[in-house]
Amino acid sequence: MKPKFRAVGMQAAVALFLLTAGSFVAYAEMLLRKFGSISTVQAFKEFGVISPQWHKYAGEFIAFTHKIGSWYLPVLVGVPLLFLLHYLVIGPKSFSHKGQPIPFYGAFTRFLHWAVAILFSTVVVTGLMVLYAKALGGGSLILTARTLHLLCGYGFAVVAIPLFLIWLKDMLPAPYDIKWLFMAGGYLSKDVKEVPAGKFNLGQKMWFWLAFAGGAVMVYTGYYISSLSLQPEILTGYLKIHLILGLFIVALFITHLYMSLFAIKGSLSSMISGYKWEDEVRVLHSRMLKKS
Amino acid sequence: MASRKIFKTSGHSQTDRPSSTKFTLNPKLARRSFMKIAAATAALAGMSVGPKVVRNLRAEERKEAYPGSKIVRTVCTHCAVGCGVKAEVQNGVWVRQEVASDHPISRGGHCCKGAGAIDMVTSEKRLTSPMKRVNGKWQKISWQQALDEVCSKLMEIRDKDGPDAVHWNGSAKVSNEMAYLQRKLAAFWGTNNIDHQARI
Amino acid sequence: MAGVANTWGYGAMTNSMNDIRHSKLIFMIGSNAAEAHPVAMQHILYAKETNNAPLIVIDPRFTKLAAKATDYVRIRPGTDTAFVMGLVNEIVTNGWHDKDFIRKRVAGFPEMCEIAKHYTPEVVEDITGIPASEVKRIAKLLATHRPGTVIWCMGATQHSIGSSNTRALCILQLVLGNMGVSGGGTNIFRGHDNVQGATDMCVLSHSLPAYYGIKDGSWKHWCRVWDVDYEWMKSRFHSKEYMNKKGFTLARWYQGVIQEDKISQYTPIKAVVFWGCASNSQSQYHKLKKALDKLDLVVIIDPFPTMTAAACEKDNVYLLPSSSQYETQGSVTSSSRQIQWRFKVVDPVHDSKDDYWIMDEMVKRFGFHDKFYKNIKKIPEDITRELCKGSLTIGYNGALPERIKKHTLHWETFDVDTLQAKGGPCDGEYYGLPWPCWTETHPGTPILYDISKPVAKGGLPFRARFGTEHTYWDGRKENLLAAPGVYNPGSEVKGGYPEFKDIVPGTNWKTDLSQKTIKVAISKGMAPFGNARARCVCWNFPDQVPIHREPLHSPRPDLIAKYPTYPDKKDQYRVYTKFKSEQKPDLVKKYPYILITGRMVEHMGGGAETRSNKYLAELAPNMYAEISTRLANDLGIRDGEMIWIESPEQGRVKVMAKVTDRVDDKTIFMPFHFGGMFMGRDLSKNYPEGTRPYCIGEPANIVTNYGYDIITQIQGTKEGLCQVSKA
Amino acid sequence: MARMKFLCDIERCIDCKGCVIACKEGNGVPVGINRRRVITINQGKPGEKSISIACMHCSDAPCIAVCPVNAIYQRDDGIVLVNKDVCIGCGYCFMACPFGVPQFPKGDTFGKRGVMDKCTFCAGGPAPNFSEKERRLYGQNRIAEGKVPLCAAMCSTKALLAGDGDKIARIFQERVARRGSGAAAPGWSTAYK
Repeated sequence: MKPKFRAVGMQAAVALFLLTAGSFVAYAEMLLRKFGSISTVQAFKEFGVISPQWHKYAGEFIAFTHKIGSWYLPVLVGVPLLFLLHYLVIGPKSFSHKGQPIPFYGAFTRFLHWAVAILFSTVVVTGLMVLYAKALGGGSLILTARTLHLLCGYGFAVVAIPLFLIWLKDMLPAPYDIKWLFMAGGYLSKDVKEVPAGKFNLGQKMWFWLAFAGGAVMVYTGYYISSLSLQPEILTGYLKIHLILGLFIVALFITHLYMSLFAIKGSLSSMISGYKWEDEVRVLHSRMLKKS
Repeated sequence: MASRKIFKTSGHSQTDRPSSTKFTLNPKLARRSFMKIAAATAALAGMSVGPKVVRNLRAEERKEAYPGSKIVRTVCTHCAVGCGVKAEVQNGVWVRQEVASDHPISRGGHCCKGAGAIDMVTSEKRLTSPMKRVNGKWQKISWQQALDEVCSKLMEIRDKDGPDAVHWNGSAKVSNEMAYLQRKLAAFWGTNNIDHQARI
Repeated sequence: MAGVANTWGYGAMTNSMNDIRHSKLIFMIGSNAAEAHPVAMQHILYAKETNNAPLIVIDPRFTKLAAKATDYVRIRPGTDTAFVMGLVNEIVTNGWHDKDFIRKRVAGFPEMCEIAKHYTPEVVEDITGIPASEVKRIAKLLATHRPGTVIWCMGATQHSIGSSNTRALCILQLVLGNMGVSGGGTNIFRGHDNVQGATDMCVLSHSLPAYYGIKDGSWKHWCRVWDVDYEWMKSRFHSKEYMNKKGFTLARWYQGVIQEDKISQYTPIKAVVFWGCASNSQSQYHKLKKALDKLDLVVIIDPFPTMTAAACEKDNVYLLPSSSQYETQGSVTSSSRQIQWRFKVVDPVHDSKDDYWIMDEMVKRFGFHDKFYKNIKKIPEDITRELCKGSLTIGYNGALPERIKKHTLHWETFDVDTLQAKGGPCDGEYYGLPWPCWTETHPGTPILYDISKPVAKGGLPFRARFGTEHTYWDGRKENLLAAPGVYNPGSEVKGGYPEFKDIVPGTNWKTDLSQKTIKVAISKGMAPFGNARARCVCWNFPDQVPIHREPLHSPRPDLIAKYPTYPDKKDQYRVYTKFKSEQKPDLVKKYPYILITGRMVEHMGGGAETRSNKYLAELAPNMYAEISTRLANDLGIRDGEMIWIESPEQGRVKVMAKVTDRVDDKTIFMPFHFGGMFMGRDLSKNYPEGTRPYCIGEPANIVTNYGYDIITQIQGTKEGLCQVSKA
Repeated sequence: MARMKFLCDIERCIDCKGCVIACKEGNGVPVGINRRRVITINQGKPGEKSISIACMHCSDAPCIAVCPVNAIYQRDDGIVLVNKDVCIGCGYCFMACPFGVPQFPKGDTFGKRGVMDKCTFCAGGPAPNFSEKERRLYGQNRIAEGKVPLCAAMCSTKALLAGDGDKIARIFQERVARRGSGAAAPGWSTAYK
């Protein structure tokens, strides 16, 4: 029965992959079909009024803005569904929380984590609001959301730096991460089996790097998108990066929410109290205790 | 031309986003305004290439932007070309600068200075009252006081040092009448020490 | 204008802006109409397009106007006379001159040719830097495209030989026979909105209104107009000598305070009144500032605190807020001699008062209110009537306030090509009654010296102003009246005739207040001022025929010996003015770059008005100096960096470098509209609270050099030297 | 039906910026926002040319295509307008516009942008004609008054033409014919079809 479920999980993962990444190819093909024959724009070129590349990026950009909303939909709907499936079929991991409580997160770290969490969540939610502004009617509601998006984005950029430094050492890739990847972190089975991971497992590391390094990219591109202080062709590029990277971040953001709130019982309380219990650590962060 | 194809998709999407929902003007009303603009364009054409085409506009058609306003014809105060300015005045306030497109010299044209003529009146940098400098600080005074002090000081200098101890700098920016009075004042004051910007 | 007036009678633009539409060639020298008179460009470009007219631009700087030119010629500042006389010589040598016109209507032509002969294309090339081939080409263009118009502005006049420049240009038009015809003429674009009117009203230290020179006869004439006793008027003056002595000029009045140059007046100047005049338009501003700080009293009457208010740092200054011109009314005369009525738009804002009110209150306190306002009850119309009554020389007498208002109120009835009304209440009249408008029914004179029309319909011959006969230095005697056969249609005399006088005994057409003389002349189909020849030789000028003289501060020491300037003038407008003693050949070693100034389209004059307009200030917020790419690289200056510019008079300004190829490698250009800084010092705090203009900058005139015109004493701001260094 | 267009004759434009100020004064545009600009190439060299640019009111406007909230719309006479009540200030239109037309007033916090502002062809906006709100948000509505936009009306040399596309094209063609040069009207092939 176990392999069967594993297969289902794999299929779901493949489906998700196809849905998100694979759609690129389809849309790229469509773009080529639609905008392959754009002529050069002669007028105004010599005045520098039109950027010489305008005809190259504009059509693509228009198409992109039309499609990006629909690219997010599979993620916003598909990923939670996938996890619902996981929850129902495999169920959450729970531990009896025996043995020593192991200090896991210091007070400052926890404070930073929650600060980042609040800012980050606001950024994600307001970002999605801006993306689906049409459905929400636009106007002052979205303008407020945009302001919050900017404020929290810059706030995140500030608060994230110490947290990044604190966690950086434990987030560096390790050889056993590959093994973790092959067993999918043990999440696709109901067995409680030791998984190879240090203080943070590969999943957490992925999230860390996407949220922080990706976040940096988001802040950087976001700054220019908000200030419009670059050439339009660069700005459209930045906007694409911003939105596509955002897609992945949203996907992993949902994953993170699921893992911490539902998939691993007690995960939430550990970030509140700062302690994890020995039995949990032995399973999920086996290498951590071995090292020390 | 191939450039016709640029926005095929967007063109398509445009029909997706009906401009006829909540923002489009009443098509009937809008059409009427086109007719007006068409006529106005003809007037523009007239002033640039050929004889003037007079725009006929039925009185009941006009809906006024500034009800009850009147147009005052005046002349730009910047350079000597003498461009016409039409000032629209409502209740004693200069509300906007209209276009003097029937002026024989400028045909409505203005450079950036003339296009901002209204700012001469509305500028926030205008002096608001007479002032004198006391201990290095500007002090507001009344007109009465200002004129009394200035004139008595001038008279004092005239009595002590003679009329030629005062130099008058008149202006090329005032009206002929005022320029004439300035010259007359110097004569009555008793000096030829008067001059203005046009020293040629 | 003195040069022009001394050539053919009146010192004003001869044709009109709209008349340029008929030109077959447009020759613009020392004018940047695209920035200074943008709306005039409407007509210039129309002629360029419709008549396929060459637009020739002669300027040291590749201006925005040059961008629209068909032929652009870069000239060394201060050498206009050499270039223009070179053109005249080339035209005469090739026989392209209008022989018939010269024979009938021009005087002193052979004598002028004698002097012009010196300016061969090669000599011109040496002086001006314009290749000889270009001189020949431009001369050919001028000869093959007639009628052509000649346009100039301050670029031609603000030189120590400014009067010679203007006369040379007049001679060019005479030689080409382009005078008195539609599409020809000398069109001098004037600066401020009413500079023509204010000049006509002679807010000048050497004239009474309408160019009556300050002589006994003129005083008596105006005393009669004003209805005051001549003896009383005389008693107002220090003495009769000072009544008839030219006063200080705007360019040099401050010498009456600081007395660096010796003054010839019994007292130094103790007080100055600036009535609508910004001080930062005067050269050597740092010296003027010294004077401001030395004066007992400075009165500034202006809608905005000008640079003067900030530059006065003593407790001697009063600011009286006059209203803007839109808050008062009166007539204004445009460059084309057209008079329009500037109607009042709104009442004076804030606590400002219109100029008439201020004048009234001041005159009351001076104690001659009853005499001053004797004929003036209704303001301003009665003033217009009074000035019309007296201004007979230039024919303002027909431009009564009702007529001016009628024209302005019916401006739509005037044709854009001819400026003549077709139908309507002003039928047949020319827009704005361009002066001379001889009678109450005269239509105005759209083109001066046009003998194709009757005088009563706006025609005129050249003015007989300089006698009827003259003997030249070569012994030749010439009758100065026009040749037989030259007359306006309907003239009783079919040839030249002198001015009208003694119709009313003891008066002439200029002093006959009953205007009978003028009316008689018009009824005979003749011009009141006679019918004479235009002069190529002007015997009352130091240079009878314009010749080149090097600028006082010349970048070509080798040419100073060959073309020296005038000897010093001891009493020029009450002050010793240096010429010869100021011309030092070695100055160029220390100050190697030529300094010129000019206008920007965004600002006007001293800039008090335009820099207080937030939109204009946004468009042109910074004072700058244009410097060529090569010079900037040689000096290690980059675009946008601050540089110091220093004048031989120790004036220095710190401005932003604008690296551009508009100027050549030896020339620095600065716009003169800025104020509010002084030699690197910010004067912002000297402005009354809340009135500091949106943008401030160094006045360019701190570094403009010594140098004044020999006749008019206009400042020579377009031919100085300077030194540039990185700040 | 009349189709409103702008045309700038670069042989006539002298960079006097009359159009810029006419627009700003007439419509009360805040400092920092330029609905119309004048651009010069080859400054100070032979071949110096200037052109006045504002929204071209394109036939098939890219800004309308990218606007995520349908705030931008086109009237039947071709005038492209923005509804400031709906606009969210996202800046997509700026990125899509070939002429760099959309302008965003600076807000006060962290460089936050306000809603988009651009040339209205002096046709006001979606607010009721001549209402206080229209004047405040969009400026004058001269089209409803039957008047030419301010910039073109006040152009000092009549370089800038505005109005029915066919008519101004004819004026321009007449000029070109007189000049004998075949210069094309800049921007037209991009903006109009």
